[in-house]
Amino acid sequence: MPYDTLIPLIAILPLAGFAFTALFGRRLQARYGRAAASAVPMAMVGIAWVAAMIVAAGALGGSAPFGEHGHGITFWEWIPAGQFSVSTGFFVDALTACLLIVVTTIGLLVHIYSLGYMSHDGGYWRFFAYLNLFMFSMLLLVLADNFLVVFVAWELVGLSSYLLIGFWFPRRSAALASKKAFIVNRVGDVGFILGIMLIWTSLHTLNIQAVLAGLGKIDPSTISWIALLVLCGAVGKSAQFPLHVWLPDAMEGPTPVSALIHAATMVNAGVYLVARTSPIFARAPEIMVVVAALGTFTAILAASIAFTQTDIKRVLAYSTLSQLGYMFAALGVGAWTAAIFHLMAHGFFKGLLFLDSGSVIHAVHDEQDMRKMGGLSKKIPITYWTMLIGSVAISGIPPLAGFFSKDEILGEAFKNGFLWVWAIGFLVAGMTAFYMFRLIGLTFWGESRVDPAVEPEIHESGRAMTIPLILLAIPTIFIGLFLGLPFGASRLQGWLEPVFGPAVALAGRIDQPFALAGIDGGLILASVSIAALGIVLAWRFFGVDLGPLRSKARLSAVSAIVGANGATRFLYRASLNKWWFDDLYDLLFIRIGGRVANSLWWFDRNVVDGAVNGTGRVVGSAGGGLRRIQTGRVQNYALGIALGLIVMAAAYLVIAGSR
Amino acid sequence: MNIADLPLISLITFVPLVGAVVIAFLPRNQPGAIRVTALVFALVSFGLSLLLLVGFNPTNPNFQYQEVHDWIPVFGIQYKVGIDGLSALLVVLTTTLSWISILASFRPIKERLKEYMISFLILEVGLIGVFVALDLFLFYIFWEVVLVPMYLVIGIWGGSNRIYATIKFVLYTLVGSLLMLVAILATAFSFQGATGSWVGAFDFVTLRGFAATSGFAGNLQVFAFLAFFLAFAIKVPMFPFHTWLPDAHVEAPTAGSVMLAAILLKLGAYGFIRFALPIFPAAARTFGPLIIVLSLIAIIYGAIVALVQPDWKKLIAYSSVTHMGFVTLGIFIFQEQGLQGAILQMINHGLITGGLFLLVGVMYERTHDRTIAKFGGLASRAPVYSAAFGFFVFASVGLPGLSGFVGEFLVLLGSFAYNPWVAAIATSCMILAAGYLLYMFQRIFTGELSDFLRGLGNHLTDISPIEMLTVVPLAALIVVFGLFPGLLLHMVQGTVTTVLTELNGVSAIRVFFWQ
Amino acid sequence: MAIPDALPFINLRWDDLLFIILSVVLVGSGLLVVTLRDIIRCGLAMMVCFAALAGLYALVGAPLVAAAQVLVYIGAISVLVLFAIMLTQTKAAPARLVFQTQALPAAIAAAVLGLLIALTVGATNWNAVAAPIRTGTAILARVLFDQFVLPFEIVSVLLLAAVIGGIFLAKREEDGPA
Amino acid sequence: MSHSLDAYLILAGILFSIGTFGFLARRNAISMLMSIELMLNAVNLTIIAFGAFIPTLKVQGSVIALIVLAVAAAEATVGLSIVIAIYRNRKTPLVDEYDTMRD
Amino acid sequence: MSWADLATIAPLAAAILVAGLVIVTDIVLPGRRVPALIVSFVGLAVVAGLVIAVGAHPATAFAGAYRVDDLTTYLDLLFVAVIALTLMFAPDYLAARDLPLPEFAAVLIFALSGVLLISASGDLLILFLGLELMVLPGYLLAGFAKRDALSTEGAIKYFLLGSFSSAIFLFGLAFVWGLTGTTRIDGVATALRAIVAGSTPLTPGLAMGLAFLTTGVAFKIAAVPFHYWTPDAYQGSPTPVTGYLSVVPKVGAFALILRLFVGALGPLSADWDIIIVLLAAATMTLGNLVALTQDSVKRMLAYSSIAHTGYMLIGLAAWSSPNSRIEGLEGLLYYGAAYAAMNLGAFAVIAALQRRTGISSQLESFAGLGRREPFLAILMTLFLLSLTGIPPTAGFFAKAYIILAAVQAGGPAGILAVIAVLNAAAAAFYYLRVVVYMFMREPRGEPAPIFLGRLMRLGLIVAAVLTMVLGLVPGLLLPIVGNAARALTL
Repeated sequence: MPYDTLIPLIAILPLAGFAFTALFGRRLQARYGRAAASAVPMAMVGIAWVAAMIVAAGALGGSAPFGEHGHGITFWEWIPAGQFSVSTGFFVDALTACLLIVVTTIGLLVHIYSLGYMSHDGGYWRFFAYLNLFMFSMLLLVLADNFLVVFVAWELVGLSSYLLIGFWFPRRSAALASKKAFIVNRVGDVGFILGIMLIWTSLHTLNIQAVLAGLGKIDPSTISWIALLVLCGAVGKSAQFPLHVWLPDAMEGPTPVSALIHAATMVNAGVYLVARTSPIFARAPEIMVVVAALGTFTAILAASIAFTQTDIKRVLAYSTLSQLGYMFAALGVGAWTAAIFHLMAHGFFKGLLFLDSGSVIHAVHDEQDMRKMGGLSKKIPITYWTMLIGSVAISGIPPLAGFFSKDEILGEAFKNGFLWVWAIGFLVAGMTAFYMFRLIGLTFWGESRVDPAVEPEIHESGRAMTIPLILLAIPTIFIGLFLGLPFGASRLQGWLEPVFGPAVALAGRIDQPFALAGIDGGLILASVSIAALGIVLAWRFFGVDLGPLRSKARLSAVSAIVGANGATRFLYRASLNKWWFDDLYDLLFIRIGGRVANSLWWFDRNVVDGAVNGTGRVVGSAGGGLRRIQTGRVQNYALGIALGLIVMAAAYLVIAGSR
Repeated sequence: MNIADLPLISLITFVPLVGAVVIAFLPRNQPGAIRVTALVFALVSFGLSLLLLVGFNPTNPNFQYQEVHDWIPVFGIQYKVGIDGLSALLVVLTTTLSWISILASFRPIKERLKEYMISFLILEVGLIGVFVALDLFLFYIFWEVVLVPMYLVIGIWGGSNRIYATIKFVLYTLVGSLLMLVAILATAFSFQGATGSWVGAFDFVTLRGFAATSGFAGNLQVFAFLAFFLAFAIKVPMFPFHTWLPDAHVEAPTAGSVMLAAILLKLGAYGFIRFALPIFPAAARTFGPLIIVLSLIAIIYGAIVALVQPDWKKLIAYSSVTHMGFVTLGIFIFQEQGLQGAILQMINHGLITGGLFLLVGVMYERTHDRTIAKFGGLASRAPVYSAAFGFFVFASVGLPGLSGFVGEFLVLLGSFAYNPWVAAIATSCMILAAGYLLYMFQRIFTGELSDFLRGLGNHLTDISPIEMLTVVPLAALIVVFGLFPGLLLHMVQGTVTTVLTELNGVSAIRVFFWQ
Repeated sequence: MAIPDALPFINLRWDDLLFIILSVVLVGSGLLVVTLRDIIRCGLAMMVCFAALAGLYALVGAPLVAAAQVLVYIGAISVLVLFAIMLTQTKAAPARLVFQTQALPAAIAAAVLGLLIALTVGATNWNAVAAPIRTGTAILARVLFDQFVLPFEIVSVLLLAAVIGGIFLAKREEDGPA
Repeated sequence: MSHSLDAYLILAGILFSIGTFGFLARRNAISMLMSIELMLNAVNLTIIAFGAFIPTLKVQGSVIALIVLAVAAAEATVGLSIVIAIYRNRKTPLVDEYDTMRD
Repeated sequence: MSWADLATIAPLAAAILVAGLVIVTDIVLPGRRVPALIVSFVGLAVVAGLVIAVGAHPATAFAGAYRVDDLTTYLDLLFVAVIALTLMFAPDYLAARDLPLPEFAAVLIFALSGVLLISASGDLLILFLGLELMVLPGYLLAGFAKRDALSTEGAIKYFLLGSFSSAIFLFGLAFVWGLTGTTRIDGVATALRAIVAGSTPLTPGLAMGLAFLTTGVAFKIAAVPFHYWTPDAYQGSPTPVTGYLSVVPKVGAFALILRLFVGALGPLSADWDIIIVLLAAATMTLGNLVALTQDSVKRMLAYSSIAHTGYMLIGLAAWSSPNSRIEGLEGLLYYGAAYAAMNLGAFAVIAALQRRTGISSQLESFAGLGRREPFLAILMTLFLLSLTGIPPTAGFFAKAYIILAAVQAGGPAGILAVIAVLNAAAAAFYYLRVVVYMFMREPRGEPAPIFLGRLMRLGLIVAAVLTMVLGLVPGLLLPIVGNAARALTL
């Protein structure tokens, strides 16, 4: 099948799956059971995966028609508005291919996982419809060749996220979270769409490749503005500070959703967008610094919050924020390849971690509070082991995926002179290791704190769920090795060189040869050490139950440290309350905003409408006053006439006199 | 017989009138016959209007399907109708929503059905007439004709506070439109004074030509434009002339709200594009910035006020204020994309808000309440209904891929070219729109089923097939126009080019210290 | 018999004297008409007033009008009015307030009006001759039935209409409540 | 004085304002009617005076005065019949008590 | 008097003859209604025919005292039509109250001869006599329901104030006559033109005369502040009479204004136009404002008719500007016709409602009329919409025409245009309130059914058709109105 047919299919198949399931899913499920309802969406995603793999192979291999710089297809002229014209089209190059791999693979696995995870939910068919919609949107996002089409996908992704977070809409918190996610995302989208407008007014095209090629024609300050506005969109979707607040709440959605959307794919959209527009950012170095700063700040902020969360999914959510922060930091320091590397690696291991957490939650009957877990390692071994692999990977222990990608980011930051980025990233690496093993410790090790009623029913999830776990564990272990080696000129580097080459050249990044015995070796050693330190500390406090390694949790020590003095107590509270960002936004936008809205409404009723009604009333009462001169007495009338006559005579005399 | 030989426009316009007359002679005790007759005539008009599209030639910049008959020759007043792309679209929108509204009224309207259907068909006559009239006098007549049936529809079949609402609606509209009448007459006279002849003094094409060549005197332009502006701004409605709208919407019966939102509000915007800009270009330039500011206020203000509305319909009414703010913004930046976006937004708002009101009506039929606070958890009891409503909500939010987005984007794009800050302010409404609409959706559809709804028991059914039939065409059009806005844009390109050409090269008039 | 043109001592011409007397009577009786308490006396004062007017008409050279004034006003209208008074008087009526509460403003308004008329009259050049011109009855008749024949006929129609309507309104209903 | 048009006109004006006063101030319907007659007579006096002192109006004045006289008679007829009619209804000739209709 | 003179005054003579014949019929066949009606209608048809026949050849009679031109013809036909309509509306109402029809018809036709005289007068004296012949029957008609306290109260108010104003008017006429030296209208105009042409200021006497004349006519057309009689007289009168009163004396007085102010005092228009503008503004505003507060539909329409006087005055104000001489008069004349149709119609509906005695004209009695009596309700709605000025009705076109004239005139009259439309918007409130009651309120209790006589029904349909036709195809009347206006201005 020619690529020109295959590429559209990748996106269209899930769309067809969505349309079919949305229209007929309910009846199919009611009449022929769940399997019937999920058959079509599963098949669609499966075929799309195959197609995506073929396309990705082609694109990464540089075969015709992709070549080095990718291949585009145009469909139809979407908006023909005089001079303004936007065509829909797809564009596939190595970067797209990387994203296609992550999205379709994890997507497929999550679909499979959901067969088991959602098997008892009445809205089964609906879930699959939404998932298909999401797949379509996300694939459209990575495939689109045009900023406006990207924006379309951008919003559709938001819509699917909204639908999936609010999947259990009778639960108020789910409904609120879905709304919050959509609105916060929209804040970023406003910036993005303004950026798109600025691009068009400066370049009169919205085709991404054409824009990137034409950047030289516009002045630097405009480019900076474009970069800043595009960044806004990316910040929203990738949940960077200050728009990070929606992601943790998004955990209200079913866990497969969290894995797919809020860990592996959608949140990567921002990273993808910034990477895709790397030449723009390369021409706006001050915005690059902003990107790096946002990234590092988000990384440490989220990591600090993850320390104290007790909800298993929330820990992972903050971890996601933190890892996304890494990616942004990488984008900011000009390590675009590293960012994409981390994106892919993180996609797999975070997807795995979330699916694991789902399995845990399933096992303990929808309990998400880690304080009510513990000692699960024996009861759900597959989940336990795969999750352990994921935790090791995210902690940056070689040779798992996280090690390679994270280390490349830190290394590039260090070498490009962003020492502060490196320093904070280095610190966050340790924190990551710590909170991940805190999670492992609280969940799987030590004594069981599970509700005794549930305790006997804990069992490993079915095959539909465990197989994806195992399948995801494989790339988690090996993808770093596969993509990241050899050091310095890795396979991924080779693939993405044509994409990021121009930006790297523009940004003037130093391309030092890799030196395992030199600086790079030192950095690797340092980051591995701090990760290990984090793990050890976590073991120390939260216990360990790993084969021969055993020690008890010392939770009292944790409380002692927390309560040691005012500073620590404050830090603890700050972490627990997420640095009060939700409270601040609540105050600003809900309470003060609500007050403003209410007073505007008051204004509308009483001043604007009051003026209208007031005019009516004045006219009416004028009439009421005037009718009183009609006294009913002839003599009064006659007097009125006589006075009128006198006035009239006087008037005429004046007029006559003035001639 | 050739289609082109038929007086197609007159047929489309007056077929509903024939229907009204037929219904007047039907016996009162046969509601079925009355309903079907009304629907049939509306559908005939609809079908004919589709023929209009078939034969329309978008590349011809002139008005097509023209029909000209002398009417009051002393003043050169003619019965002159014709369409360009803009009016063609609005005519079809009108005929579409008319039959949908009539269909949607089948069940809710039980009292005085005959009068209702007659009013509705006459309303359709007036609305179509406004969009096809090419003579200012004729235009004004249709403009006012619209008022009466709407007055009755709100006043007779409306809610509890209907009389206040309908009188406010009529009076408010009348103030503006009567001043417009003065302006129309002044313009015609000014033309007569300049050319020495009444021939063409009310003819839009002639006046447009005159405005383009000699141009009307500055003070006439200023006065006449302000009068037109007031009439149109009230109809649109622009801040601060919008307060009749929430009242009228809340009190009107479902179909009344639909027509009000979908078509009546378009009259104002249509008037701006068709008459105010081409005939008074200099004055339009003079007051353009002021109107842009008002539009921005409307966009933001309407959205913020919509956030806290306790009534379902009122919320949508305020959303209309912001959406129509986009339309006026798009018009008055005098820029190609902006104008195209404004026109698109007019059509889209008709489809989307029309659909929303239809759906609100569906639920009102079952609950007889529109207080948002009483709802909750509807999605679990009426899933199909909720899905349909959700679709329209997201269309209204401006979700790309649905029609609302393209229009809004083009307006924003145009305003960005005009002034990035204007665009920035207007764009921020994207957030607010998501805010008030999703807040509403959350309160009504999600959460536990509310006590009020639970109390309704079996009365709370999901949407019925006939009700679905009323919104499906709208939904389909929303998707189609979202994906292929070119269908609309090609139609109106000629109009847009003409209007903008006339505006170019004209500079603003100095009025006191302004400009 | 030679009566001097002017009165001795005060150098007043006879016709002027007559004018003054008649004017005084006119104004005086006029004032009585509008001020007397008893309405019957008002009616009588009105007759005096009309008589004085007739005198003035004669003085200014319109004897036919003077005659008509006597016939129509004193002979017809005044009598009519007196009949009406008789018909509509209740015993209590004269005792009640004659004037409206607005009598003072009325007086002021009337005075201002009179003043205005007087001032304008004085300030206007009427192109008048120095002495009144007598109008002969013969020429009057000719003019009336030639030049003014249409008004004359119409007046008769007017009177006819008034009489028909008046009879209808004033006649007592046979079956009505009187 | 008797040879001066102004004197007659002023006299007419005075009579007119006396009539006006009566009309404005009296309560009795017939008094008001009489006041109107005074006013009409004032007009007639004016007309006669013009006829006497302005040569072009010579004969007309008397004729017009005669016609006005007749009109006054017609008016009086109608007026008195109305007064009688309302008196039957209201039993009072005082006009200021006829104020059922007001505002 | 010659045969030619007689031929020229034939319509007038015929009208008087018809009035007499009606009386004779009544004497011959006492107590019968139908013969009187037949005589009246046939007679009116004859009058109309004569008007048309005579009007075909504009002529003067009685040495210019009586002139027939296109204006005369137009107005005469209008008045004949109005009288005919009134005669269609009245019988049911009168019968229900046991009031005699022949006298009513006779008096009505006498009044017709009065307005015929006004519209054809070429002489101030004729004008005055026409006026008196028009209003005297009016007083009688107002009090026609002589056992009804309200009717007689209205009548005496109308009569007293009317006579007062007639005296004032006559005083003014005398002054003008004295200063111009002629009673012929064209003579007056010539004399005034000479006065205006001279550099001497307007003599105070003339100004005074003008003031008296303006006051007099302002009273007759019920312009503010000389309108006081209107609400009381209209409310008190038997309803068909109210319809008549609101149209014939008003339009007749406008005819008088056209003959007097335009024909005779035209040269002084620079002096009186500002007064007219002020009167117009005050009239429409007060009329509408007070009408807003009325609960009785009849009284409300009385105030509304005051407002309509204001609108018509705009036409006069526009005439005084050289830009819009013809248009101003055309507008005024067109308005007269439109106003006649819609106002007569509206009062006729009230009369129909009051067919049975004891039914008030309070808004409440209109409640639910749309359901009870759709025919009446729909017609009433039509008339009210026309009064509001909503297209495509006669009232709309008339208003538009007046406004066009005002806009053309510019200056103060232009401002009047704006005041007028604002007023029209406010007026919509009270007109539409009746519609609200008819269609949106339910009646209290069980109102008695209404029986419509055939004549009444026919009359209503005629009024409605006229209201529609004058709005839809104003072109029918425009040339006629145009000729009428030109007859005056040339």
